[in-house]
Amino acid sequence: MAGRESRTDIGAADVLPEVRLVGVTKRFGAVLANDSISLSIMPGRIMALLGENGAGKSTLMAMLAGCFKPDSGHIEVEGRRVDFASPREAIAAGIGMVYQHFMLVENMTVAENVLLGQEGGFLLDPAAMHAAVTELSERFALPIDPGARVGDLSMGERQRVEILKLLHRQSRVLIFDEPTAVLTPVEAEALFAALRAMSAQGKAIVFISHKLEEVLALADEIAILRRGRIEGEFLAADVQSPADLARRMVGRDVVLEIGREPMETGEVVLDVRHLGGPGLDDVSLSLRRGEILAMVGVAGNGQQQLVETVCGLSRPRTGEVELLGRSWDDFFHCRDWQGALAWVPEDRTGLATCGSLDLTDNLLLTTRQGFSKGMWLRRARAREVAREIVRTHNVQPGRIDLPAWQLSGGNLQKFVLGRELLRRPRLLVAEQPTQGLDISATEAVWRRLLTARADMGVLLVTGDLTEALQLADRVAVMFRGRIMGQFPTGDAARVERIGALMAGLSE
Amino acid sequence: MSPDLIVALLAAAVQGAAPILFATLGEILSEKAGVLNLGVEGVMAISAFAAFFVCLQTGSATLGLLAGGLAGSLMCGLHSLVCQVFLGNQVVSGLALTIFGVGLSNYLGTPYVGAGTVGFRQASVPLLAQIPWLGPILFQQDAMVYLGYLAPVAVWFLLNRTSLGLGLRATGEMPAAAAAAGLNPQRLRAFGVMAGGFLCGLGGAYLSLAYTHMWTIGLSGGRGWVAVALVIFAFWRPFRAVVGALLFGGVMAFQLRLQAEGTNIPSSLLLMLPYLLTILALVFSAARAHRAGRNAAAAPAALGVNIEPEG
Amino acid sequence: QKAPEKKADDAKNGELKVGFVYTSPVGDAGYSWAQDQGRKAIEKLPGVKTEFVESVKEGADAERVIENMARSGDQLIFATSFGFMDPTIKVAKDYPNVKFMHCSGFKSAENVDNYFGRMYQARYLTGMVAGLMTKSNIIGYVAAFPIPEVIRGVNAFTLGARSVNPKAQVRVVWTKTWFDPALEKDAAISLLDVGADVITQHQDSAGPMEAAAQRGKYCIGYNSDMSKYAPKSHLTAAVWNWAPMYEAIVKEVRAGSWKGGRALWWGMDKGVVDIAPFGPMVPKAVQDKVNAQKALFQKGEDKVFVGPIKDQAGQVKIPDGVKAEDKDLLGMTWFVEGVVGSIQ
Amino acid sequence: MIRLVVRKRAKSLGWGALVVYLCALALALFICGVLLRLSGRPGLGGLAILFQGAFGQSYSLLDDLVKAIPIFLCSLGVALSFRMQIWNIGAEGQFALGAVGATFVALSLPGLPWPVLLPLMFLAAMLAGGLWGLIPAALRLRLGVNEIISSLMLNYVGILVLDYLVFGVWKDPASFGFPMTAEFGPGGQIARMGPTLGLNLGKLHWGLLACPLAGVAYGVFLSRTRLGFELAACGEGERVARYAQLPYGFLVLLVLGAGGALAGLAGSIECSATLGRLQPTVMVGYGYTAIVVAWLARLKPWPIAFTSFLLASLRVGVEVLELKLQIPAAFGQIMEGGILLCVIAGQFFLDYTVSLRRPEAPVAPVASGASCAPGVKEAA
Ligand SMILES: Nc1ncnc2c1ncn2[C@@H]1O[C@H](COP(=O)(O)OP(=O)(O)OP(=O)(O)O)[C@@H](O)[C@H]1O
Ligand SMILES: Nc1ncnc2c1ncn2[C@@H]1O[C@H](COP(=O)(O)OP(=O)(O)OP(=O)(O)O)[C@@H](O)[C@H]1O
Ligand SMILES: [Mg+2]
Ligand SMILES: [Mg+2]
Repeated sequence: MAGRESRTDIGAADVLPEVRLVGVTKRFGAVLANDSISLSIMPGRIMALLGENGAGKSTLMAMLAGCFKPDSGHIEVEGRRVDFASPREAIAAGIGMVYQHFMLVENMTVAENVLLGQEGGFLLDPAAMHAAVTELSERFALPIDPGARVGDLSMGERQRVEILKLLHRQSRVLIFDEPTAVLTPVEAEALFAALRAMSAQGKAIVFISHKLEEVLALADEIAILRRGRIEGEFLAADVQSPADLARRMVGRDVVLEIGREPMETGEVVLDVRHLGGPGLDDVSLSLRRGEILAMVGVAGNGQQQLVETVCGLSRPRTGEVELLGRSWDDFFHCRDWQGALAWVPEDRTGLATCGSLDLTDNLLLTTRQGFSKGMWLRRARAREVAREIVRTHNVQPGRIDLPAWQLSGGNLQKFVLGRELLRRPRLLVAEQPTQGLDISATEAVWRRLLTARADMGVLLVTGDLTEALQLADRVAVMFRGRIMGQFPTGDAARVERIGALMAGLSE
Repeated sequence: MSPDLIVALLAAAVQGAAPILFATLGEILSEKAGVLNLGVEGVMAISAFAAFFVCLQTGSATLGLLAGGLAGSLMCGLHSLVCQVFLGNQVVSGLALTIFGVGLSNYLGTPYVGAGTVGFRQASVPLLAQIPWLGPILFQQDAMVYLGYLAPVAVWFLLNRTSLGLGLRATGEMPAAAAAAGLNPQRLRAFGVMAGGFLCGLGGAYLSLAYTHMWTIGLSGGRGWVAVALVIFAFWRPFRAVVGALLFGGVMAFQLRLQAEGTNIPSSLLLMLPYLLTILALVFSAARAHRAGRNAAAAPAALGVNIEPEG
Repeated sequence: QKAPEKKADDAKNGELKVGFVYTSPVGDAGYSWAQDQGRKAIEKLPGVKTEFVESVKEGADAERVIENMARSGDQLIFATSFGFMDPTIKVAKDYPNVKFMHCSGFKSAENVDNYFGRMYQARYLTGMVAGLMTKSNIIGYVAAFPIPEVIRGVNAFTLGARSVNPKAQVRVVWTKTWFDPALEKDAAISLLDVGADVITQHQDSAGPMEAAAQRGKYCIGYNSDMSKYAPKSHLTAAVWNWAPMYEAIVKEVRAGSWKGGRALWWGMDKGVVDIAPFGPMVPKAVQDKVNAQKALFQKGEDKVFVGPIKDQAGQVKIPDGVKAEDKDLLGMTWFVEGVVGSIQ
Repeated sequence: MIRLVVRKRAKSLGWGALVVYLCALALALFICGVLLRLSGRPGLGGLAILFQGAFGQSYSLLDDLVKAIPIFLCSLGVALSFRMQIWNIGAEGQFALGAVGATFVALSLPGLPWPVLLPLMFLAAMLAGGLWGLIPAALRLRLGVNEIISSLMLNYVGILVLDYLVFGVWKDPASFGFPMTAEFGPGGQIARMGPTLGLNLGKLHWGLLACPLAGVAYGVFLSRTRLGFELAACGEGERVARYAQLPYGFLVLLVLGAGGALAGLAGSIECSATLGRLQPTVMVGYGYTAIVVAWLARLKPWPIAFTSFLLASLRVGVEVLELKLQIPAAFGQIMEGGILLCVIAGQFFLDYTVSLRRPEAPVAPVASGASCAPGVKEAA
């Protein structure tokens, strides 16, 4: 196991840490989320916090932001001990956080969101609010329309709003929880530039991510959490490679490259020809059994509409869609629940599963046809199968009578994948299948998808280029509802240009 | 109908609209903060009694009005307690509040049934009352109706031009975001519910202080429910609430005048009109909402969803 | 099996337990309040104990309440509303030893009398007052439900008004409620808006009185003297006075002369109905005229529904010189000429 | 300072739930006792009279049962739609329409014997109530009209429809103009059980049989059938329904239609068994009580049966209380509302645990903070 350098040899000794966590411990019932953690956060530096899912990163940062209180231990800001009773006090102390799920009110304007809780007076002056936000966005080069409704913005723009919130509050410590999970490479690059700029102005930045490359590209120093403990703290410069970092994090060697064997392709399972409609513009693609086609692009460029059309939620307006050799109308008119189409949606907790139902019922959610006889439901049989999925896919904690909300994201995703594959689909649509998952969970999901493609064609919609290149046989880049380019992942020259294509620069 | 009768009809519509308007505005405040309060009917009943009782004891209509508002706030505080602290289902808690409020007001009020009180009497506004047409319709009313002219403006101002209103709206849309911004969503909700309760209370007080000048059992007569319906019709906007309340008051006044004029339509059918109109108004507003785009007319995103504890 | 668990000593003491069932709260100054005055009158009699249940829903609940009274040893039970008719008859069958009095219905039995008062006589008198006092010749009538009792009242009132003022017209607004002060007030205002200058009512709240007072127009109350709600407008009121009847019935029961199967319909001659004292604005001449007619009623001369009487369409319903039978009055479902409004 | 920590229960409380309910009930009764004391009547004694009146005699138990029948049926109906988060407040109107439907058949075919006429009446009632329930369903599906309000407004309309018929075309010529239809023929009236199986069942009527039938059907449908499962899953929202291809629209129609049919059935039974004719007085608010019952019972069939009985006996007991202590009728409403509020609040303890945190380890208060935890589900 590498790296247990002491903190003192990083940075100049005379610089006071902006924030210090001293022996902070936090329990959730039986779970020890943070186990006497001590950490110093320095001004003008970017610290990356790494760790597997459930390692305790978010919990630790939430305590900094005043959401939770430590069970024991304490927090020091500029050397003074503080005791945050609410986020308001943390904000006042100069600590700001961009949460994993944006804390933005979609139905309000950018200006209202930025100034929420910071209006500085009882009466509001909309014109002055706009002016303040405009000024702020110009000063920090984060262009945004202060009058726009947040719900109409792209994810990248929303993140800009979150950052503006922190800047407006003049936070000196900025915490970002998995900020790139929903961003495209282009947006992520813009974010990194902004982070570097802010760090240059002396702000302390903490940055949580599962993407090792970006950690190495951005961070000055890295702290690793495992099961609630600090397992390592070192300079980014000391890390040799992503593989090295992954080993330090997981505690074993991790295969970052998944061997993707080329596979015989079979019959065409999805054929989209000149598909048009709201958000879509002349989309054509085809997918065969045995291959994975990755749709990459900035979120909101028509992927949603494409998926909804392919999955039968909206009828194609113009053009044709053929599934398994049948026309769209024909296919969805009397749709086979198995041996046909399966869909792993992006929203794991709200759409793919029902939080209050147990795993058996969640299994039944999309496969109830397989467990019914006439009008009757065969729950006993479903229970057996659910148990089977839990075992074969290693879904923790391995019980089927738990409501889904008690499962972690990664385990839930493994369960969903198991459920959908149970239906032996010949076409699988997977949206952001590893978003928010840690490396080992990601690895498991990737392996499942790769083996599954033997029997099916997989349409992989992802914002994660690494994932696309690791898994897909072909990549299609979407921009404003159009496919900007489509090519095999082996075509190194064109793969180089994916970033440009995503930004709308044609080949 | 003669012009005089039309003026009389509109004047009656304005008066009939006033209690509903207060209640609708109150419910808007509550719902903007994310709390669905189906107990308006019970709240109005209690406040009608409280207002009447205080007015009877003190002889002051203004004190009665205040008492009505406060009683409304207290009742809604109960709803707050059940939903925010005990995380009870808002729909059911509201229904319980209606049963409880109507029952309690009837119980406490039984000895006072039929007693009269001073309350608010018609008080024409000098000069304005002389304007032809408009004068008799708008300015030959009682003081509470004039208060009713101000209320929508005040609610609109509170929601859109104050930081409190901004926080309130944020809480109704996404309490987590409000919390992350350093606000206290629970407190904001409680404020929204109880301030809304105050307005509903004014609506109740109107019934006993200005409408009938007495308290009796069943005084709210379904107006609370109509108010809840009008919130949806109004797209949660104070000024549209005025339109809704006037429409409802107008239809009620219209059907009675149709009878007084001597129609042969059975009264059962005429009495259906207001309820059918409410449904129609909802259909109409649903169509409008469809045209205006979802966001313009959508309910606050976190409406009816309790803030779960964590940690 | 269902003999009342009457305590033997009750009967020995000669104590008479009497139960009253009301549809609405007794505090409402309306119909049940008037009934309750009757109860209070007999409670003052030596050896009489009374109890009551108010706000009883007229249906299955009524049957249970009445039966509970019979079970708990009430020997005489007054069911004071029309809707209690079937439940009373049903319970009476199971409790042959208990005496039942049902008000305003049309069924009786071995141990059930039905009873009512000739309120239409008082209505006729108040109609005369209205007819003499109106200037616009439009009189507003706020009415609850289109049932014979109410229709009869409207008709008698109209006949009274037109007997002194043939141009008078009575406009009816139905509220479909006995008791909703706000709605009743609204209804009265709508009548004032169409030109009525006298308002009367067959409702239990004083809402219509309020409306008239507010507009400075006249009003005529019902059930009890409502002058306190509108001192400057209240001309008079058609009022109930159940005490004489209830006292007489208690006396009958005591004496053992009570019989079932009767229809007791008492009028002004026996004092069950009356009109309230005139307001100061009623001229002496009007008072005299009305009092003269009242004296006739008190003598037992009842000529309210004596032909020729035409209906709204102008067809003769009661031929010249014929006096309508009680049966016809009990089932009256048409308006007399001079009433403007729907019969439903 | 000691703080309370609230967490969601991972495991259901099981029999502990009973304790929670009993405590909530006791609290509500305690408050009522205090109210009685305040109005100068014996508090504890009053509660004893209440209890005695509700359960003290065999006939009071039978009265409770009779009154519980319509409440139970209406309650099953609304529970069905609450299961999928459709807020059907319209049982009252559906009840009215059911009574109308049954009356239509009873008046049109007066001579038929009961084995033919009664089933026809029930069928018509369920059809009428069901169709009335379908109106808010259709409005919601087609036009997005909120079903809480539309079903509520239809209550008023439904009752006025009943009024219109009874005051108008269906008025019995022999009723002297009073608002009531002619009495149904003997074939149209559900008989009382009277002495049955060696027991004197008095006023209890055979309409009771509908309850176990409907209850079992409800339970089996929800727990054993595919459609029942789909219904529960639809309760998670329209989006999930679309993803899982649940027949959402069909189920909305089904629950409102079936709920209306059950309420309609209750209306016809009430009409036929206790009145023997249609009268406006058939409407006494069972449709609203049903909502209360459904929620108290958490939409489960056995608890619904139990709660219907309890609420019915509360009403029966309160009547006796009124008679004995001469308290105003509104007291019953206060008790009902109070019990409901206490139980709703008490149900909190079924889903959450509360524990004390030692002073040195304070945690975010129940009220705030918590919701800004990362990964919190968006409140929607
Ligand atoms: N609100 C909550 N209340 C109680 N326990 C919770 C709550 N949220 C999460 N947990 C517990 O936290 C665990 C992990 O949840 P979380 O969503 O943080 O997963 P994760 O750490 O992201 O892991 P994964 O890699 O699987 O996504 C779950 O097993 C769950 O039991
Ligand atoms: N609200 C909660 N209630 C109960 N347990 C929780 C809660 N939040 C987190 N936990 C537990 O604390 C542990 C740490 O969770 P945390 O969310 O901090 O992990 P993380 O490192 O941020 O994971 P991820 O990488 O998935 O975001 C989890 O394993 C979970 O069991
Ligand atoms: Mg996290
Ligand atoms: Mg996670």
